[in-house]
Amino acid sequence: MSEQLRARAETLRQEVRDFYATVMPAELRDKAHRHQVLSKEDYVGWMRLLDKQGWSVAHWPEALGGKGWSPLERFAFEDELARLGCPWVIPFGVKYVGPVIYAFGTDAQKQRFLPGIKTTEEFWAQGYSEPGAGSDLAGLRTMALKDGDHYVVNGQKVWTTYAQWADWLFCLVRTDRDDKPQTGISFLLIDMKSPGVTVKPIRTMDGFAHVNEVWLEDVKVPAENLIGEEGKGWTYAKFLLKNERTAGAIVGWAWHVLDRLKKHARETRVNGVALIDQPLMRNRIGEYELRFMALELAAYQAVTAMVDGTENGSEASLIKLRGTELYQEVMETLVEALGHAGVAFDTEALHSAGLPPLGPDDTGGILKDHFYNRAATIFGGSSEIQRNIVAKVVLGL
Amino acid sequence: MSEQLRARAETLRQEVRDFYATVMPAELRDKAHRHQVLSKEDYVGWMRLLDKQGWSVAHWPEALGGKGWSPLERFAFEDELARLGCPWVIPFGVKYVGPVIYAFGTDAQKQRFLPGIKTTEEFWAQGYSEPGAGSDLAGLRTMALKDGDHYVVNGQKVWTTYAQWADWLFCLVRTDRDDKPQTGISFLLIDMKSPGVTVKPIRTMDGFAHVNEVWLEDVKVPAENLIGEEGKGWTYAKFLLKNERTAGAIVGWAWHVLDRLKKHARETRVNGVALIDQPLMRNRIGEYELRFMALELAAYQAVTAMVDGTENGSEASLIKLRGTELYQEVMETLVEALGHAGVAFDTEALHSAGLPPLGPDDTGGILKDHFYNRAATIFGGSSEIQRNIVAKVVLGL
Amino acid sequence: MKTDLETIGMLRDSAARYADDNYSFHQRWAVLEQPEGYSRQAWSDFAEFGFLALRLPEDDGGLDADAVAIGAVMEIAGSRLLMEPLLASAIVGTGLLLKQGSAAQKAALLPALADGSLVLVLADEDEAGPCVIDGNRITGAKLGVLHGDIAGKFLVSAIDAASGAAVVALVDADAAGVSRHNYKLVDGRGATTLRLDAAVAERLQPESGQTAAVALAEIRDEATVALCAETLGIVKSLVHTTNEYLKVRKQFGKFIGSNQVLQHRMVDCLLLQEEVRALTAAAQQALAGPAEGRVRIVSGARAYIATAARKVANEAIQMHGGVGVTDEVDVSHYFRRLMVIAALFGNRDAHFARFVDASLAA
Amino acid sequence: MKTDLETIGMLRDSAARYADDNYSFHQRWAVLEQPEGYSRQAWSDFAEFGFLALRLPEDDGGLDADAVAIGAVMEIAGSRLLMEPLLASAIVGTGLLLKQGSAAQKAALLPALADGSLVLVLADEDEAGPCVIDGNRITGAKLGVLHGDIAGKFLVSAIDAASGAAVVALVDADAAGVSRHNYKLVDGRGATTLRLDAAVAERLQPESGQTAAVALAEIRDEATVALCAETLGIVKSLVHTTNEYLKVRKQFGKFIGSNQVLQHRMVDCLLLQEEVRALTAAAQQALAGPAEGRVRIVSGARAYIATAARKVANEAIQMHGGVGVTDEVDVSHYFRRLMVIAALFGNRDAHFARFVDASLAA
Repeated sequence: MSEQLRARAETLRQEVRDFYATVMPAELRDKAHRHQVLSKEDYVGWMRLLDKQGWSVAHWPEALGGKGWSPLERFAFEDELARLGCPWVIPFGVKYVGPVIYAFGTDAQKQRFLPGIKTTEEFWAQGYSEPGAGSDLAGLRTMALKDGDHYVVNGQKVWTTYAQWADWLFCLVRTDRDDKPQTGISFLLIDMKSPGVTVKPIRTMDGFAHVNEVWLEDVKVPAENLIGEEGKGWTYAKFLLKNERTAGAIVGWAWHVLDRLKKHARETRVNGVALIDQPLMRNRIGEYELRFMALELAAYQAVTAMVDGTENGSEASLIKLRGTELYQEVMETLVEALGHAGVAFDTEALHSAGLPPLGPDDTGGILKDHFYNRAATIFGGSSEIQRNIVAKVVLGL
Repeated sequence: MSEQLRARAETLRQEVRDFYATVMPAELRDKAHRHQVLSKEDYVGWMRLLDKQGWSVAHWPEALGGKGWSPLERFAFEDELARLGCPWVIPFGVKYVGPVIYAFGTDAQKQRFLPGIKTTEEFWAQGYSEPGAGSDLAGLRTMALKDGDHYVVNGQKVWTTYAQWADWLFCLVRTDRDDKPQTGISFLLIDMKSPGVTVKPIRTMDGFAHVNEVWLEDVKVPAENLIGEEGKGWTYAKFLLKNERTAGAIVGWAWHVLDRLKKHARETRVNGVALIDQPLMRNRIGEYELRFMALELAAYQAVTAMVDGTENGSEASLIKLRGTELYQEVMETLVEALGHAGVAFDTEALHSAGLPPLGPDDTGGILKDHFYNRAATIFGGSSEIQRNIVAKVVLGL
Repeated sequence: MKTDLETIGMLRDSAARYADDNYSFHQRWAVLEQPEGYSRQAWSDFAEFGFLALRLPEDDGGLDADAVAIGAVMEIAGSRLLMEPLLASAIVGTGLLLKQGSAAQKAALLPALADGSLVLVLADEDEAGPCVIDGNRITGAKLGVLHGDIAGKFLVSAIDAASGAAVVALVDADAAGVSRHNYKLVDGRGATTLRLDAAVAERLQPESGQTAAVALAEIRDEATVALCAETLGIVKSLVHTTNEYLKVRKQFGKFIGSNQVLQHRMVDCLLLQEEVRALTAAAQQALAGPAEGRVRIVSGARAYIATAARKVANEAIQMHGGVGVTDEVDVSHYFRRLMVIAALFGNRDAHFARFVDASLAA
Repeated sequence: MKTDLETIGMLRDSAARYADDNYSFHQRWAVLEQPEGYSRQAWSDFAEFGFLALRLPEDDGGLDADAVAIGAVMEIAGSRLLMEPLLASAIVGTGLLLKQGSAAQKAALLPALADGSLVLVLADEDEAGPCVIDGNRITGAKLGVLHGDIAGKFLVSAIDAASGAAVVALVDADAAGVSRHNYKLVDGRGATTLRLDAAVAERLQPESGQTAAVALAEIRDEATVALCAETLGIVKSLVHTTNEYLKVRKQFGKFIGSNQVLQHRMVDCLLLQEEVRALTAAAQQALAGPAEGRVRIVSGARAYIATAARKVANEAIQMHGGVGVTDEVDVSHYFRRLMVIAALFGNRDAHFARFVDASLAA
C-alpha cells in the first residue's frame, strides 16, 4: 500500500472532522451527540448533506459521479464518521443496490435509478430475510412468477430496515419453482407504492420500530425491474455482500462508545473516587482499550490486504466478530456504570429530543443503542455464520 | 438427605485430617507436600495405609469388606484427601475393576481378585483407550478370539496409566468381528506377565512416563478371565464409568492449588507490595475464590442429588468441567506468580526428593502437575465429550 | 424461624398457579400498559393469597417466612416477571418495619401492609451525602427507589443530626417537604428520586435494642438474597425457553439445536443455572448465620449470579436470532428485568469487592 | 535505519531454509540433549549467515537491522524453537553494547560477537536491591539470566554507589567474585542466577552521551518487541499444525475437524493469530518513535500477545487430545517455550499495567 494512499486517507479524516465541526447543522449534531432517534427527514437531510460534500457515493467509479475511493479511503471515511458519533450512513441505496445496478443493470435502469440513489431522492430498503430464512438465503420462499410483461410477487420479507419510509425495495425472489435452492433466485426492484405491498412494524426491545415485516400479495412488478438475468440473483447478492464489507463503521462505533465510557468514568465519583480509578473498572476499561487497539490494528492490516489484493478471506469476519463483541461489551459496561440512570428509560424523550429521566443527556440514546445493538452479532451474518464461513473458506475445515 | 448423613461426612473429614497429621509417615507427607514424583513402593505403601484405616474399599458393600459409604461420604473422603495434598488414590483396582468384579464376576473371580485389590497385593491398570479410539470406545480394534479354553488377544492400548507397574490389566476387547461397534465388546482380565505383553512408556511434557502404550501380541488369556458374558463389555464399562464419578478429588485439588496460590501470593512481595495486594492479582485470585465457591456448592448440590436419587444427569459433568477448568487456570496463575522459579525445572530433583533449582520447595512438583494436568480436560472423557453428552442426555439436543 | 417444606411447596405452587392463570406473557401486556407499572388486581390477589403477609409473625396472621420461603415466591416473581412491589414492599419494607418498628408502629402499619392497601418501600441510596434527621425533620435525597412512584410511605435510611447514628425514618409520601421525580424503568416498573426538604418523619424505635445500622445491613443482605432467587427464576426460564427454541427453529434445513456450537453453549448455560441454584440456596442458608460468614456468601453469590445471568441472557438473545431483540418474545423482557435487578442493592462490582475483601482478609 | 524489504525477505528465507535443513523437530532432539542447551554448530552457522551481526553497523560488516528485520529472524526462532542465544546475545547483548559502549569497547568486543566466539548477555532483573558499582567493583545478584550459563561476559544493570545514577557494567564470567547458579528452563534452554561479590567490572562509556537509564529502557522495549515476533512465529506454527491435525485425525468415524465446536474455536485461534501479527508490526514501528507512544504500544502488544499465545497453546493441546501433552509432538514444546517467554522482560500483568497507565493518563 502506497504512502500516497495513506496520506490521502489521513487528509480525508481531517476533512470529515472539519465537516462535523463547521458544516453539519448544530441541531443534527446535537441529536447525533444524544444518540437521538432520527426521523426520515433527519436521515434524508443527512444523506443529502453527504452528497453535497461529494461523499455519498465517493466509492462509486468517477464516471458515475463517484471518486473511485479505495477500500482504505472508504474505511477511513466510515471510521471517522462513526468516531464522531455521526448518524448512520444508510447503506441500502448508496452501498448496496447502487453498485448492483451499475454493475449488472441495463442502461435504462442506470439512468432511472442511480441519480435518485446518489441524492437520496428515492429511499431504498432491502428485502432479503424471510421468516424461515434469516442468515439462510437458500431457504427463500417469496415467489415472482412471470405473467406477460410483469412478475406477480407473493411472499413475506422480515427485518426490513426502514421499510416504512422506503420508495423502493430491492428484493431477492424465487422465479423458478423447480430449481435448486440457490439457482432459482432473482434480483427484483419493487415499487413500495404498488398495490399489495403491506408494511408491518416490528417493535424491538428499545421500544421503536426500525425494522418491519413486508407482505407482498399479488404485487405486479414490471419485467424491466429485473436486474440482470433470471436465476442469477445469488451472484448479485454475493457481489453486494462484498461491497457491504468495509467495516469501518464498526471500528468507529467501538471507539465512540469506549470514549463515552472513559468520559463518564472520569466524571463519575463513587465514594469520592472517580470510577476510572477504581481498580475493577480501571482494569476493565484498560482491557477494552487493549482490545480496541488490537481491533484497530487488525482492521488496518485487513484493509491493507484488501488494497494490496492479498486477502485470505477472514478479514471482514475478523473485524465484524471482534468489533461487534467489543462494542456490545463496552456498551454493557457503560450502561452499568450509569447506575440508576442506566435503567431509567423514556422513549418519548428520545422522540422529541427531550432529556432522559436521569443521567447525562445522552443516556436515553445510549440505552436505545444498547438494546438495539444486541442484534449487531445477529444481523448481517450472525457471529455463528461468520465463524462457519471462515472455518470452511479459510481453514478448509 | 438426612442430617445424620451430613454429620457422618463431617466426622469423616475430621478423621482424614487427623490421619494426615498423626498416622501418615512424615516422609510420605513431605513428598506429598512437594508434589514429588512417587515410586511404585510409595504408592503401594500409601494404598495399604488407606486399607489399614478401612478406607481403601469403604465404598464397597460391607459383606465384601467395605463400609457401604454413600456418595456423600465418598465425596467428603476424596475431597478432604485432595485438599490436604495427599497422594492420588489410584482407582484402577479399588474404584474401577473391583466393583465390576463384585457386580458381574463369578464367585471364583471374586475370591481370586477382590482380596488382592483391597490390599493392593496386586496392582491394576486399565486398558480402554486405543490409538484410533480415545474417548471413542466404539472404535476399539483389539481382538480377543476364542481358541478352546483361551482367548488369543492382539491389539494395542494407549494412555495406560502405570502399566509399567501393573500385575493385571482389565481390558475392553472385541470378541466378535462381525458385530456392531458397541455390541461385540467384552471385558477381559489380562495377566501382565503373559508372554506377548509389551509395555512402552510415553514421555509426557513433564519429563516422566506416567502413561504407556501396551502392545498385545498373541497373548493367551484363560477363558475364565472373562467377566460376565461375551459382548456385554459395554454395559460393564458404563457401570464402571458411573462408579468413577464421585468427583470429590477434583474439587479438593482445585482447593489445594488455590490455597497454594494464596499462600504464595501472600509471601511474595513485588516492589514492596505483597502479590495478593496488587490489584490485578487480587481480582484474579478473588475470581478464582468465587468460582471455587460456586464449584463447591454446585458439587455439594450434585452429591445431594445422587444421595436422594434426583440426578438430572449433568451433575458429574458439571463438576468435571468446572473443576478441571478452574484447576488448570489456577495452576497457570500459580506458575506465573512463581516468576523465574516457575520456569526453572529439574526432573532429577523430583525423582530424588531434592530441591528445585529455584523457588519454594514445592515448585518442581507444581510444575510437574501443571504440565501433566493439561490432560485433566482430556483424559477420562474430554470436556468436549462431556458437553456432547449433557447436550444429548439432559438437554435433548 | 425455619419455614417447613410443606409450606414452601404450597407457596411455590400457589404462586405458580396464579401466574399460569392470570399472568401469562400475553396477559402481562395489559400490566405493562398500566401507567403505574403494576396490576392493582394482582396486588390485591397477592394479599388474598397471603403473599403480602409472608414475613409477618404467625400471631399477626403471617407465615414468619424464612429466606427459602421468600425465595420460592421470588423465583416465581422472576420467572413470570411479576410487576408488583413484592420485593420492595412485602419483603424489604415490611421486613425492616418488623425489625425496627415499635409495637405501636407495627400495629399501625402491618394490617395495611398485609391487605395491600399500603405500599411501604425503603429509600436507601443517597444521592450525594446521607439524609439527615434533626428532631422529626428529615432532609436529603434518595436515588433509584423501586416502586417509589406508587408508595404510600417510605422508610428512609438517615443519620441523626446530633449523634451521627444511623436511623430509620418513616415518611409519608404526601407530607410537606416530600417531592418525587417519578420515572419508568427499562423493565416497565416505576421508580422515583425522592427529595426530602425538612419533611416530617417518624423514627422507627425498636424495642429489641437492635441498632438501625445492624438492621439496615441485615435487610440489604436479605434483599440481595431475594434478588438471587428472582434471578434464579429468570435464568431457569431463559434456559428452558431457549432450549425449547433450539428444538423447533429450523435453519438451513435442520433444527438449529443440531449445531454443536449451540449445544455446547447451551450446556454452559445449564451449568450456570445449576450454579445459580446452588449459590442461591447457600446464600439463603447464610442469612441465618453470623454477619461475617454471611457477607462473604451473600455478596459472592450475588456477584456470581449477576454475571451468570447476564451471560445466559446474552446467549438466549443470540440463540433466538433476530426475534430475540424484539419486544414480542419473553427473552428480551428477561434481559431488561435483569438490567434493573443489576442496579438494585449494590452492583456486581460492589458485591464482588465485598466478597474479595471478606475472602482474602488475612 | 529502516532495513529494506529485500534484505528482510532474504533474512527470513535463509533462516527458514537453514531450519528446514538442520533444525527439524527431530533434528532438534539432539540439541535438547546437549548439556549446554543449545547447538554450537548452529551457533557458528548463524555467525556465517550473518545473523549474529544483524545489529552491527554496515561499516563493521553488519546489517544495521531494524526491528522488522530482527523480527523476521525472531519469528523463525519461535516457529522452529531455535535454542541458541540469538535474542540474549546477538540482539540484546550486542544491541546494548552498541548503544552504550565506547569506540574502544565496541572495537574490542564486536568482532567476537559477530563470529560467535563471545556470548554476551544482559543481566537485568534484581534479586533484592539493585546491583551497586563502586569504582570498578560491582556487588549484587541478578535473576533469571537467559543463557547466563554459557555467557562469556555479562552486561549488568547497576547503580553508581556515589551518584545513584544508572550504569551498565561489563563483567567477565570468569572474574573473581562472580558466581553462577546454573539451571535448565522448562523449554530446555539454560539460565543462571548471577551473584557478584565485589567483582571487577568495566563501565560502558558511550560517546553519544545517552544515559544508561535511557539505553536500558530502550533495550528492554526492543527485547519485548523481539519476543512479540518470536511469539508470532509460535502462534502461526500452532495454528497451522493444529488445523492440519484436525484434518487428518479421525474419531467416531469422522475427521475431528468436522466438529463445529472445534471449527469455531479454530477460527478464534486464527483471529488471535491475525491480531498478534498486526500488534507485532505496530510494536516494531513504535520502536522508531518517541518514548511516550512507544511504551503504550509495546507493552500493550506484549500483554495482548502473551494472553493470545497462551490461549492458542492451550487450545492446541486440547484439540490434539492426549498426544498434545506428550513430549513427542511439537505443541507441547511450543507450550513450554511460551512459558519461558512469559517470564522474560516483564510478565503479562506488568506490561498490562504499564499499558493501562499510559492509556488512561488524563
